[in-house]
Amino acid sequence: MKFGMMFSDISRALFRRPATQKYPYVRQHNPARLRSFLKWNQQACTGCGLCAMDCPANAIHVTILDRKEKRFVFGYRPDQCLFCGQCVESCRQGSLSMVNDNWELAALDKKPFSVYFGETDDITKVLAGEPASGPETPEKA
Amino acid sequence: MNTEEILTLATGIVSSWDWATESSRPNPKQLDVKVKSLDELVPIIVALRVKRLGYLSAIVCLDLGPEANELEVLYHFCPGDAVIALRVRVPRAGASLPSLCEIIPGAEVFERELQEMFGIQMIGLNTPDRLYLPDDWPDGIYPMRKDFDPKALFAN
Amino acid sequence: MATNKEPERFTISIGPQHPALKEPGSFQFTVDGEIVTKAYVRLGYAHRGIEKAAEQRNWIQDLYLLERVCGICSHIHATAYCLAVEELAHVEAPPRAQAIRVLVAELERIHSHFLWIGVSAHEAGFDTLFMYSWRDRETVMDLLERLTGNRVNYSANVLGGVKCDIDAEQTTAILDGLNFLEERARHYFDVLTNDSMFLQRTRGIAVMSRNQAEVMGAIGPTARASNVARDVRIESPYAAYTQYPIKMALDTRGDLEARFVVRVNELFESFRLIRQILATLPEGELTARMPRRVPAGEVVKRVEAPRGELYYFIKSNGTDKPERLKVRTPTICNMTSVIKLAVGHQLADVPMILAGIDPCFSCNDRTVELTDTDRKTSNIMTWEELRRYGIKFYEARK
Amino acid sequence: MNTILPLLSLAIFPGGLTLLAGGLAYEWADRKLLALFQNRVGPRWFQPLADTVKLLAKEEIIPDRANKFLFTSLPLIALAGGLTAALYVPLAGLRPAYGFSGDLIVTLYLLSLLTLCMGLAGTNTLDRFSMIGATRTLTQVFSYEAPFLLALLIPAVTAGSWQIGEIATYAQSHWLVVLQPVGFVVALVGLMGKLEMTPFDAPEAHTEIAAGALTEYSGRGLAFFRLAKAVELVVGLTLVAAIYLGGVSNPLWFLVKTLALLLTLAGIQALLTRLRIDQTVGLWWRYGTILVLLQWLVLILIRRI
Repeated sequence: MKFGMMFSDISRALFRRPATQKYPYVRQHNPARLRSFLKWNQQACTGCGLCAMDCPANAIHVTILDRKEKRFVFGYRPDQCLFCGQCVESCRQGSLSMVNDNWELAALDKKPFSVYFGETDDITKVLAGEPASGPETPEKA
Repeated sequence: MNTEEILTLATGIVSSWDWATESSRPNPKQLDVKVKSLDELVPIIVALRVKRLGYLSAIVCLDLGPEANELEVLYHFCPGDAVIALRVRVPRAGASLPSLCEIIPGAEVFERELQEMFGIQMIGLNTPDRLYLPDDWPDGIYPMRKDFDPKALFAN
Repeated sequence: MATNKEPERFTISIGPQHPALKEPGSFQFTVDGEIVTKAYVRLGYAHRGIEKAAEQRNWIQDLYLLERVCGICSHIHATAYCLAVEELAHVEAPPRAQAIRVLVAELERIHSHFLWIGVSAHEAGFDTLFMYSWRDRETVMDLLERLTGNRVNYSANVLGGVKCDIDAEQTTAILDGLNFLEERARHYFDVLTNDSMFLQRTRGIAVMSRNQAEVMGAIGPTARASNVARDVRIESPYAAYTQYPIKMALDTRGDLEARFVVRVNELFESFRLIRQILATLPEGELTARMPRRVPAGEVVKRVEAPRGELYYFIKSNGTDKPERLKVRTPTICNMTSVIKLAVGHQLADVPMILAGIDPCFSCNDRTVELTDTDRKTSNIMTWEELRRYGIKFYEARK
Repeated sequence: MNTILPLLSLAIFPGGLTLLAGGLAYEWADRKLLALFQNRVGPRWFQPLADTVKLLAKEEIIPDRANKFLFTSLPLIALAGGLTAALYVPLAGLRPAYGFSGDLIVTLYLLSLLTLCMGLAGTNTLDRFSMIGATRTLTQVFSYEAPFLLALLIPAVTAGSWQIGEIATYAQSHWLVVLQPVGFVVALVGLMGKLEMTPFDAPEAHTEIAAGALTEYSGRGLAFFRLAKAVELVVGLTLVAAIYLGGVSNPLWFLVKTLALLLTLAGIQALLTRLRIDQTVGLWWRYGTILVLLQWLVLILIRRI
């Protein structure tokens, strides 16, 4: 039955820097496998939409303009995304991968959180609401 | 006791009610017992408990759909590696089951969930009030049934 | 004293929002002075209807829904679900994937037990131990982030196998982390069992006999602290626990201190197991082919979560959505016993008793609520009474 | 002219404002040291000030069944008690602003007045948590008050006077911590009981009874109670430092000694677990009182031969 067992800890702590990480000022380095943002490789994609079907958070929406010339618009909602990496697993062509860069999931409005990958004019066409030629992946309820 | 001995012992116990039960072995680790008459359920469970096979893991209710018009309740006892499943079928409308909370205090928890989510009336449950649905949830609406549609909540 | 007339009994509600509870759960203790005379728990505040939601998602999406039943034991929920669905689909995950699943499960157990040491110390008012144990817990979370890519919901599992592989560099990182954690765990074991001030709050409090534990259905470390030898990893080994058997941490005293001792011994067991897995990791690929439509059938799967036995029941009807999915989490079973134990103790001990079973309300809130009413017959039956009850029942039926 | 100087010294220098600022600074030092012991960063230097200003600005909600007059006046009495206790104590190393023989007893009871106000505030608000908190506060007062007072009376007897000023001058020549170590330990631990620091913070154990007696307080009332506790911290530290640690002749000595005392208090806080209220009472009546009486016995024997 000893007394004050944590004495060794608190005396050592007197001469050590606090363990708290000062987050916004000191950024911790991201480990290689951190799943922080989705990357889409247009050449490898075939527009099959398997990733959109398997995404638990319905964060992916693929619009197919032309399969042969690989003209797709890959809609991605990072604020809905769970960063689980299931789309990377489900994609048989290996066109999706997760990068570990640093970005803030915080913004003043929703606009930065609807990201579109693809050719710029395709994106403007899709955003303008023009019906795409190919079949769209079903919009889930 | 290894799994095989447990299952043979359990089959022996259940066989003394063979006129009211029908047991089968779907896989090497599980013994399924279809209990035909309700009032044999509690004695079988007591018998299992007395032989120390009565560790009740969970009570599950399956809605077999509006056309079959039946609910199936599974009592899963899991001594060691074996699983002993007692199956009871109850009609969807006005279903009622004997409560086990006299024998297994822990079962009170599972029965409350059943009563609230599937509408099976538990006879003898010592605290029948609501489990985890909010207090203002309208009576008579059972969310876990297949034919539950959320709009019914806002009807009244 | 404040009230010298007959102290009127009033109910202290450690309500849905209370500093002692990290998650919403409402406990009402009728107090006579400082002594608890009646306990009543009402949960369901974090109920999200997960079982109903699971029936509307396909098998792959359900995996990530079920990972969010509980924040601390997300991997074990995913593992139980994957094992159950693989058994339905008659698919066997490759041995390397099973071993990695067990490794991440043990890392998660270390993470959960370190978190629990901190939370209980905080309930007892020993904030230094709380600060230090949560500082050391960062090490295991960094290991998990480096290995699987996320600190909390690791999503290491995928139907049919595992996503992340372990290479030499990962192994050295894990081994270094483990050495530091083991040294810290040894120090905390010493503090928890020898610090006289802390022992005043844990030794001899909320003693649960073995018989009481069995009848009330306590499971996991809380039951093992009362000498109930029941651990799913030993009784019915799943995943790679057949190749990597473990020793059960048991204690006979059954009081709060015993629960600390059992959990920290489990930590040492986890350290040994992880080192053994890393040394003999089987070769092979990480995933097996999984059909999108799981053939019809039923399966019962039981795994050992950090808090006790976690039970999964899945019925499939051949489509790509499950017909019925039932999750019974460990904290439910322990809730019955904690309420019975709280009666008769000081109010000041109640947060410690609640923390003793390591309650995880979000796990819990899928099911329980329980009332301890003043009934004539006490509703805890000893084995003897049960035996007599059974015999009486027989005669009545003849 | 002669009325302005004491008025100034009362309101500005050793009295009101500096004392409040000093109290907040010491509270910050206490929290910062505790954080240092627990290997974390701890609050910014002006955090207690920011808390007080925020609380003063916040709306004060008075529970309807509570007695309105009592609810608003209790924090003021507590703060007044703390501030008047500071009159007799050699703050900042200067001579006490006012002194009469027997003011040691008056200071201690002014400090206990503060704790009694907290107890009354707890019972007045009729909230369950504050009722339990109030009972615990009052039980704790009755447990540490006697040994703490006895521990402070021994030096008074050796110094031959019950006036803090004289005891302080006497103490400057003899280091009583060496002569009466047991008395020093009991006084130090009694000070922790009075300030409700960790081993004895059952009355406001937030994991059991939210904020204890002050659960229903918000806005101005809470700000005044917090200020009163900060002042009590300073007064308590100076009292024990002045009597036991060889007096506080000049401001530098005052700072060094009080901060040294604060360091030991923070260390003990970091080291120990919170005791249940029955354990604290048991500890005080069993060990605290016997130790102090032992010290008295030793003192009487020395005086006799």
